Parts: sequence; structure tokens; C-alpha cells
Amino acid sequence: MSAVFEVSHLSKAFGGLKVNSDISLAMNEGERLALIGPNGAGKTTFVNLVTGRIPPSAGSVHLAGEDITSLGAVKRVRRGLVRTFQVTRLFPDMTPEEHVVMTILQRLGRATRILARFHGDSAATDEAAEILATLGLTEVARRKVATIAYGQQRLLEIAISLAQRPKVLLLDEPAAGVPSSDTPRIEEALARLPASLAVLMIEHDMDLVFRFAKRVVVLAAGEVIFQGLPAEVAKDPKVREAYLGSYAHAGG
Amino acid sequence: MKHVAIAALAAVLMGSAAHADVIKVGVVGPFSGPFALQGKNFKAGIDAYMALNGNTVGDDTIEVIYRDIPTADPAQSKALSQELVVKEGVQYLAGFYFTPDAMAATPLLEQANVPMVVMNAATSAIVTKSPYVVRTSFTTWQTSTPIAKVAFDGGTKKVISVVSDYGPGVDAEAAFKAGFEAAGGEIVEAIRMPLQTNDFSPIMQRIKDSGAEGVFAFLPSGPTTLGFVKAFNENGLKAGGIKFFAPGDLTQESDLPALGEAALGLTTTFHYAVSHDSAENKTFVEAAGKALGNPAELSFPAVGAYDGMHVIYKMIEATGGAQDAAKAVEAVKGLSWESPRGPVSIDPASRHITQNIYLREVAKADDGTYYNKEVQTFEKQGDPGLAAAK
Amino acid sequence: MQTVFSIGVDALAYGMVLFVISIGLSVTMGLMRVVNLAHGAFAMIGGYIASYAARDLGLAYAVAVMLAVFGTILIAIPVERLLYRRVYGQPELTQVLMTIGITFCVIGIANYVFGPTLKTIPTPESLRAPVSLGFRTVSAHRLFVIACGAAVALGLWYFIERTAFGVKLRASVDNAAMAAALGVKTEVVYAVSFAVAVGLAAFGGVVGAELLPIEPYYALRYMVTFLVVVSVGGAGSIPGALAACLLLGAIDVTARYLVPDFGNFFFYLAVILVVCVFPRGLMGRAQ
Amino acid sequence: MPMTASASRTVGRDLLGLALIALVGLAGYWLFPDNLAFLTRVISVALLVLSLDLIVGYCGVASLGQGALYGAGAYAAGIACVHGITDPVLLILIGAGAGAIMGLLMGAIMLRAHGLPQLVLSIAIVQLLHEAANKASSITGGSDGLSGMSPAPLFGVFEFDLWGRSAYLFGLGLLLIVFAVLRFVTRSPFGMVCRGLKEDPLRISALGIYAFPVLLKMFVISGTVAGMGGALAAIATQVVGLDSVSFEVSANALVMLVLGGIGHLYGALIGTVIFMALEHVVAAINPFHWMTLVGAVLIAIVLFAPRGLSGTLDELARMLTRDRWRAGR
Repeated sequence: MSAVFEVSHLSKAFGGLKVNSDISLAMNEGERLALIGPNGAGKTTFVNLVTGRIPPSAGSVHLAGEDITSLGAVKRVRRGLVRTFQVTRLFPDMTPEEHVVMTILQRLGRATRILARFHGDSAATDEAAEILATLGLTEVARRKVATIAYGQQRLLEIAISLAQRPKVLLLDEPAAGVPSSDTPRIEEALARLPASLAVLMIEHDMDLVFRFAKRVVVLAAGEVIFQGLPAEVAKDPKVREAYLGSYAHAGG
Repeated sequence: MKHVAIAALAAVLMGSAAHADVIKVGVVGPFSGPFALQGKNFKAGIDAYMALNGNTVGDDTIEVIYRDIPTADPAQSKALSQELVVKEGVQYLAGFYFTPDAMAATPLLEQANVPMVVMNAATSAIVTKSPYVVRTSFTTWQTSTPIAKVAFDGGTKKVISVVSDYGPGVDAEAAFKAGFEAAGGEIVEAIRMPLQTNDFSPIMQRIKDSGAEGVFAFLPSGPTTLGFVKAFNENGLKAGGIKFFAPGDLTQESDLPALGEAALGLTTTFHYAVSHDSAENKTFVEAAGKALGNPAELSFPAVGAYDGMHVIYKMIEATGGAQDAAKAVEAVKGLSWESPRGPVSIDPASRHITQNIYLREVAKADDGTYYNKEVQTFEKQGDPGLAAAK
Repeated sequence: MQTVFSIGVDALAYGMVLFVISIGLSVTMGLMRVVNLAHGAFAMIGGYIASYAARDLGLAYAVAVMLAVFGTILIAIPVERLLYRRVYGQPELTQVLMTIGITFCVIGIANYVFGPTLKTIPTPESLRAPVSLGFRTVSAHRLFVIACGAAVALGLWYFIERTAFGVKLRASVDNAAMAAALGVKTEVVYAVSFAVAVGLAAFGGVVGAELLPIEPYYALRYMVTFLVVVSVGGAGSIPGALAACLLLGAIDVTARYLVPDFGNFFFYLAVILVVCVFPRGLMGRAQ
Repeated sequence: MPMTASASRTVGRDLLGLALIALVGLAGYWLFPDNLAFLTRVISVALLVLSLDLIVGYCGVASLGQGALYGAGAYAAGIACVHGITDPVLLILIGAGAGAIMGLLMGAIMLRAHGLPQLVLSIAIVQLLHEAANKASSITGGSDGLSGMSPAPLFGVFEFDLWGRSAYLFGLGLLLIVFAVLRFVTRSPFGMVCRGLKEDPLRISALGIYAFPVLLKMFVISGTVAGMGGALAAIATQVVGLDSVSFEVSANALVMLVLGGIGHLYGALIGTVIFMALEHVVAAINPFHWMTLVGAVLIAIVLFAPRGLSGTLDELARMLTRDRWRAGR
């Protein structure tokens, strides 16, 4: 199986400051990968690079075998590279149902039609109802997003990415800012992501990472210092030093 | 076509009903904003006439209704004139300081069966817009043509024309060009400035570079003229011996205090000067001065309004108070009388006023105030503009 | 060549008047992030005070200018405290509406108090005498305006870049919360910089009265010009504002010389071209 | 497509809304027979404010240059009428077309920038058009205004006479049609994407939707509506002045929109009617007191009712229904 998502030698420097240097990683269909690293390791820059928000200094990105390095952000989304946001980016004055229906209409190429009724598109409305149900958002489906709980907003972001039926999904700290009482519902939703979907999760919550990811990539100071199984991460000396700094040896 | 019938019936009905009581005259003009002073002169001229001749004609009392347009705004002028006719039921429309405002209201006259007496707007074409227009002020052609001859006879061979880019400005340029070239002179350049220009030094530089011996200028009176004449001095053109020719709008008495020294010696041709020496003018200046409150603010729009009311009174006499625009206009064709400005008459063909045009020079009176001293008279001038337009 | 030079003097004078008045707006918009369309109204208030002081009270020109600057600041302080403080940080549309509202009120009151006619500011004899620059004579007033522009540019640059207050001002604009955390009394900084901006506007209003005559509609008539000049220069950047004023001033004056009947056509065409090529202004701070 | 319960309720509410507008319009016709010329002007300005709401209220793009679209429609209709095309319906379409083209041009330029520079572009465009109209005085009549228009009777029967009866009813019909169409457009997928762009452009691009073509399309629709407003004014007053393409008319439209409440088509209508009724009364007394009043009203809106009249009405309505709903449970 060829890699559905491949990043090779990706680097980014702002002037002299090297923020991402020579990052390479690949993901196959249905794989669950986690990208972790201390604050300032360059995780967010990495997401912005692969989603086309900022141009790379060097390296390339391939999606399902196609070189998308020069494509714009919108084209990459259309090719199936979808992301959620660390801080939710939603329409406060609209309802969850409207968010998901708009996503589905875009997928079906009917998002900007003028001679049609948005609420009248029953195919999109039915599919949206299904997705919202699987994520337990049915009873807030018709309330303005500004009035629903933050945890539910995070779930809505996941619902939207599901509705986009992507090839690759980048989860940017899905549990960030969510009260611990709601985290289980987020985990449930992540568990129910389609098996064929390649998911790259960027996260700090180690429990969530270890329960979710089959493989872990550790980023420190812009470089990949570890790629491998979750169980071995904690033992690896370079990872310990990156995380615990000088204390790492003291404990040893 | 039942709609037309109803409209005509309503008009006649309204006309006869108003026979014996109040006849309303609608006056549209700038009573606020930058040109408020000119509007004030309209009111003074009307008040002066009614003070001297009473506010009744036969057994009808005259009531004047004012509507304000701060600047030239054709759409608003049409709306206000329509409101005056439809809502207030005026039988006569008068005033109109700016040409665009008069032009916009002319289509109403025939349908409304209302004559219009233009008390200032000076573009020749206005009278051609409707048979019910009568003008008692002047046209730019009428006042600009004589200055062209005066300029040439005075030895100036090359003149540059600088006018504001609107109806009267374009007319003034054409009038001066026709008169000056007929006399044998040459117009080196013709420049048109936008109405809102306030910094004139680039234009002054353009005048210097054109190599002209004299400049013919036309701008709306008030702030714009003030800026132009001041710039003419400050940039050393007056000191450089460049002569200044213009119709009287630019040295109207209400601007002279502000112009002061800068205006001394400027020669202009105009139909009226507050200092005109005649018995009628003395009584007029005295009555209008009282109506204005400050005699120094008296200027030519007041005499246009004064004579306008005279024509309206004559129209009401002729129609016995009935609303019949055609009969009213017919009655005043050829009417002649002694106006404060001098002998005048309404030309039957163009319904425009025939009058003397005076050459005047800005002089300083003993009490230190400035006035337009009349030097030479051009008798019975019609409107050359109409001949050129045909 | 002689014409080019003389247009140059006019362009420089007009550009400097625009700069002196609009630099205050650049401070409010760039450093304080407030779209203040009422900036022209403060310039007008300054003009009216100076005209009243010099013409009706017969005071000397310099005194009239001082009175105008401090009088306008005095008027502006309650306005800043009551109205502007409520729109700091609000979206642009809200600020635009608030400041248009203030402009309309100032116009209405100015007309009620001073009447509709033009108010001239009598300048001293020394400023009125024509000065010959060899290739042309120009009124001393124009040179005075150019000198004022240069002085304001230097003074403001020094005040913002080199003084302690300047550091505090720039800090509290970049990150008000952080500046406050470091002990900078941001309320005071905002009030003082607003007063400086308004003072500059009043000063510009008085000095530029020859070119931009004082009448009630002034605040509306030139609101667009000041806004355009500052955004072309890039809000918050003094060199940017200076460059924009001189560039747009030159284009406007040259156009009015070469093709007077086109009026401001080329001025606005230049504005569109510059903003299209530099969406954040010539030297705007990257927002 | 079977109507869901909620969909049929919104369509019902729309019909009720249209009926309300028609009712108010006809009431105006019977109550103020002498002021029909003024009321027709209110309708043409209402179309302008509606067109502005499409851009400001629905796309979140601030504009002080809507006069450019209104004036383009007015001059196109005026010039066509003076050169012989006198059928009023055709003139409205010509106005709409000119507005649409101007909308396309204005959108293409304005959408290159954001925030303040974008606002300045809108001002520069309307001022540029103002100077161009003044310069091309041979065609547009310049500052003298374009006059000498005599539109043919509507459908060959109803004359545009002095009392303005047919002009008013023609305008009212046009307003109803345009309002219904806009109700439909704002509820279409395209309309929802526009609202999305106003609330969070980044999320829209994250959905894979290009913003520029959507906004440009809305500019064209807005231009069409504004152009019709301008054409109606030209036909009704038979004069087109430079004031129709000016900064003042654009700033007034924005004030009316905010007074009524942005983002609500009703808001645009409410704001226009109240603003122009007040202006008609107060400005007649003293134009400068009127400016002070408008200034004070604007400041009050920004401080106390940022969502404008219709916004606060909506909130009021929601509070009432919620209370009833909570009380009922």
C-alpha cells in the first residue's frame, strides 16, 4: 500500500531561525499517528506548512501520491487533506446543522448555488442529521453555536471533518481547552472515525495519545527525534531529555 | 388617456377656487450653507418690493413660500418645486439661484400650469426649456460680451479664459471668446476648473505660463471667487501687470469687504451696481437694506428678486388672479418699466430681460468702503447667448 | 524647468498641509487602532478657535494658534473619555459609525455657533508678503507651512521613537495587556496620545486654513482626503504618512495644473493604484 | 423537495413580511397623496440600502462607496432615456445591468484589500466616478445634471405625471419583487456561505470554498439592486444629478442601514423609512440641526443598540417568545 500522506525533508526558517528542519514522515490508509513534542517544538508550524497556510523553505508534501507542495490551502482541502483547529473556528451565529449541511453541500459541489434553498436540500440535511447523531449533537443541532458548550463545539469540528470525507485528517489538539469531564466523549468520537481514514493527531494529553495512536512521532526544536511505537517513547533517552531537560539524567 | 383629463380638470378647479383669496408664490433658493448670503438677498428683494407695493393685487393677497437648496442640486430642486406645486398649490414658481436647479424644474411648468420667474440663474438655455419661463436677472452672455470689447479697446490682444466648469461658466467662456475674437483679439487658452476647487495657485501658474496679457475669469460668487481673486494677488499676477476681466459676479458688493485691497481697480461689466445713481435705486437700496439688516450685504440677486416680484404682480393683474400660465406670460411680453438698475423690458421673443450693461471699476469711497463705480453704459443689451445657441 | 519648480513648491506646500493635519490621524489609527473619521472635525474646531481669537478678539497669530491647539485638546478630552474609550478594540465598522456621528454633531454645532459663512484667519503681515524664490513669487505663508510640516515630522518622530513615553506608547499599542502588566498605565498613555493627535489636527487646521478654508462642511469635505492619505501611507508610520502626503499632494497639484478640468480624478486614481499594489499602505505596519 | 415543517414556517413568515410591506406601501399611497414624489425617493433609497446590506450585513465587507452602484444605474437609465429608450421597465433593466457591471468592477478592486484600505478603496471609487461624471458633462450633463428625460407611460397606460402616482406604485412593485428575490438569495446555499464569510473566513477556506468568487457574485447582485434603485429615481424625478454618485449618499445609506440593523433585510427598510421621514421633517426646519441629530442618533446606536433597531426588535421578539416558551413549559 503506497503512503496516502508523505512529508519529505520539510523545512521552514524565519530568517535565521530554523523552526522546522528536515521533517520526514509517512502515513498509510487508516493509520493513527500522533505528533507530540514540548511547547515551541514547531508542531503548529508543521500543520500550517502541510495545510498550505505558509510556504515551506524546502521539502515536499504528497497526498495520495500527488505532489501538493505548490497547491494553495483551498485546493489541498478539496484534494482531501482536512484539519480541525486548536481554537475552534466556527460561525457563532449559525447552528451545528447549518455547519454540517454547508460542508456536505461543498463536498457535493452545491455549496454556492443561488437558485436553491439551503434548508431545502433534504439529501444534505439527512446526512447531516446522521453525522450529528453519531456525535451526540442532535439536541443542540438547531441552537446557535455561540450558545453551546465548548466541548460540543470541539465535537462539531470533528463532525465537520467527518462530513468532508477526507483522505487525511489532521487533529490539532482535539482535547485542548475541553473540561476533563467531556474528554471521554471526544475520545468516543475519535474511536468512531472511519477505519480507512489516515489520522495525524497533534496533542499534549499523553493518555489520549497512548490510547489513540498506533505510532508516535516526537518533535523537538523543529527536528524529529523519535518515530516508533507508543510503548517505546517513554524509554527513549532523547525524548526524555527533550521533555524533562536536564532532570532526565538525574532520575536515570 | 383618462389620467390626463383628470389632471387638467383638477388644475382648472384649483385655479377658479383660488380666485378671490390667497395667491401663493413658491421661491426656491440657497437659504443655508455656503451661499446663504445670496438667498438672503432674494428675500430682501422680495420683502422690499412687497413693503413698497403692499402684499395685495386687486382683491387677492400674495403669500410667499420659501424652500431651501444649499447648493446646486437638480434632483432636490425638482422634488421641492413639485412639492410646492402639488402640496402647497403655488400658482407662481420663482427664485432659482443656480442654473441646474432652474433647468430641473422647467418640465413641471406646463403640466402644473405655473409660470416660472427666474431671479438669478444666468445660463441662456433656461428660457428655451419651456414657454412659461420669464427671467428678470441677467445672462452670462449678456454681461460678458461687453467686457470683451472693453478689453480689446484697452489694448489687450492675448487673453486666457479661466472659468468654473458648470453651465454659467461655459456660457461666460463662449460669450467672451465670441466677443473678443470678433473684436480681433486672441484667446490663447481656455481652462475649466471644477466647481469645488479651492487652491488656485496651480491655475495662477498656468496663467503666467500662457503668456497672456489679461485673464478673463468666471466663478460662482462667494467663497470660490474670494479664493481666486486673493490667489491672483498673492501669486504676484496683479503686480506683474496681468489685466483682470470678468463679469460683475466676481466683484459683487457683498464680497468687497472680504476682498478689500485685492479688488481695487478691477474692471467688470454688469447689469447692476448698488451705487447706481437713480431715484428708483435709492428707494430700493433703502428698503432692501432695511430688510437685510446689514446694508453692506446687499448685492445683485436682490434686484433680480425685486424686479421678479414686479413681473409676478403684473401677471396676477393680467389674469385677475386666475391660474393661467399662458395668459400670464403673454401679458408680460414687451412689458417695460424703470427698474432700480435702469430702464428694462421683457423681450417678447426670448422672455428674457433687456437692460443696460455698465462698465464699472472697483473704487474706494471716502469712508474707506469699496464700491463698483459705473464708468460707461452699454444701452439696451439683449441676450447674445440665444442667437449663438440657435 | 521654471514651471516644474513652481509646481513643486505648490505640491510641497499642499503636501505639508495634508501631512500636518493627517499625521495626528495616523497616530490614532496606527498606534491606537482607532479609525477616527472625526479627525477633520478637530482640525476644524482648531480653525474656528483661531479665527475667533485672531479676528474677533484681535489677538496675535501665535497666541491664536496656541489657543486653538490647547482649546481643541480641552474639548477633546471629555469626548475621548466618554465616547472614544467605548470603541477601543471594537470592529472597524463600529468605530467608523461612532466617529461619523461625532463629525456630524461637530458640524451641526459649529454652524449653530459660528454660522454658515467662511471664517478667515488673519495672518500677520510678515506671513502675507510675497517672497520671491527667483523663479517665482510665493506667499510667505506657504514657506511657513512647509517649515511647520518639517518641524512636526521631526518632533513627532523624536517623541515616538526616542522618548520614554514613546516606548510606552508603542508597547501599549502592540500589546495593551502586556504593557499594563509591566506597569504602564495604558489609560493615561491613550489619553495623552489622543491629545497629541488632536493637538496636531488643530495645529494643522489653523496653519492650513489658507489652503483648506474653515467652514462648517470642512469636517465632511476633507474627512475623505485625510483618511485616504493616512491609509495610503500606512497607518501608524510617520515616514509612510509623509511619503503619501507628498506623493498624493504632488499628483493632485500637478493634475490640477495640467488638466484642471479633471479635478480630483487623478488623485483618487492614484489612491486606488497605491492601495491595490500596497494593500497595507506604503509603509504600513504589518497588521 | 418536500417542505420540512420549519421550511414551510419560514416561507409563511416571508409571505407575511411581503404582505406587511405592501400594506405599509399602500397606506402611504392613501395617507400622503401629495408626497408621492418623496415616497418614491424613499423606495429608491431603500433599494440602495438593501443592496448595501447584502455586502455589509451578509458578507461583512464595510463599504462607503455604494453611491457608485446607485449612480451608475441612475446615469445609465437617464442617458438611455434621453437617447430614445423610454420604456420604464427596459430602463430599470438597463439600470440594473449598469449597476451589475459597476458591482463587478468595484468588487474586483475592493476585494484586493481588507479592513481600512478596503474601506478607502470604496470611497476612492465613488469619488472617481463622481469626477468622471462631472468631466463627461457632454453625456452626463455634469454639474448641471442630466435632464430632458420623458419616460413613456408604464405598460403604455400609466403616465409618469406630476402627482407621481404611477411612479410610486411602479416603485412599490419593484421593491416587493426585489425584496422577495433577495429573501430567496439570502436563504440559498450561496447566501449561507456569504454569512459564513462574515463570521469566519478561515473556516470557509477550511471547508474548501474560495471566498473571492462568492464575494464578487454578491457584489454583482448588490450592484444590480442598487442600479435599479438609481434607475427608479431617474425615472421618477426625470433628473440625474452628481449627488446620486457621491460620498454623502453612500455614508447616508450606511447610517440608515445601521439604524435599521445590519444583516436583516427588514432592518434596511426600517432604517430607510425612519431616517428619511425624520430628515424630511427636521431638515426642512434647519439642515444643520438635522446633522447634529443624525450624529447624536449614530452615537446612541453604537453605544446602546449596536444591532440597530431591527436587531433590538429581534432580541425583543426572542425574549418575548423565550419567556412565553419557558413560562409555557
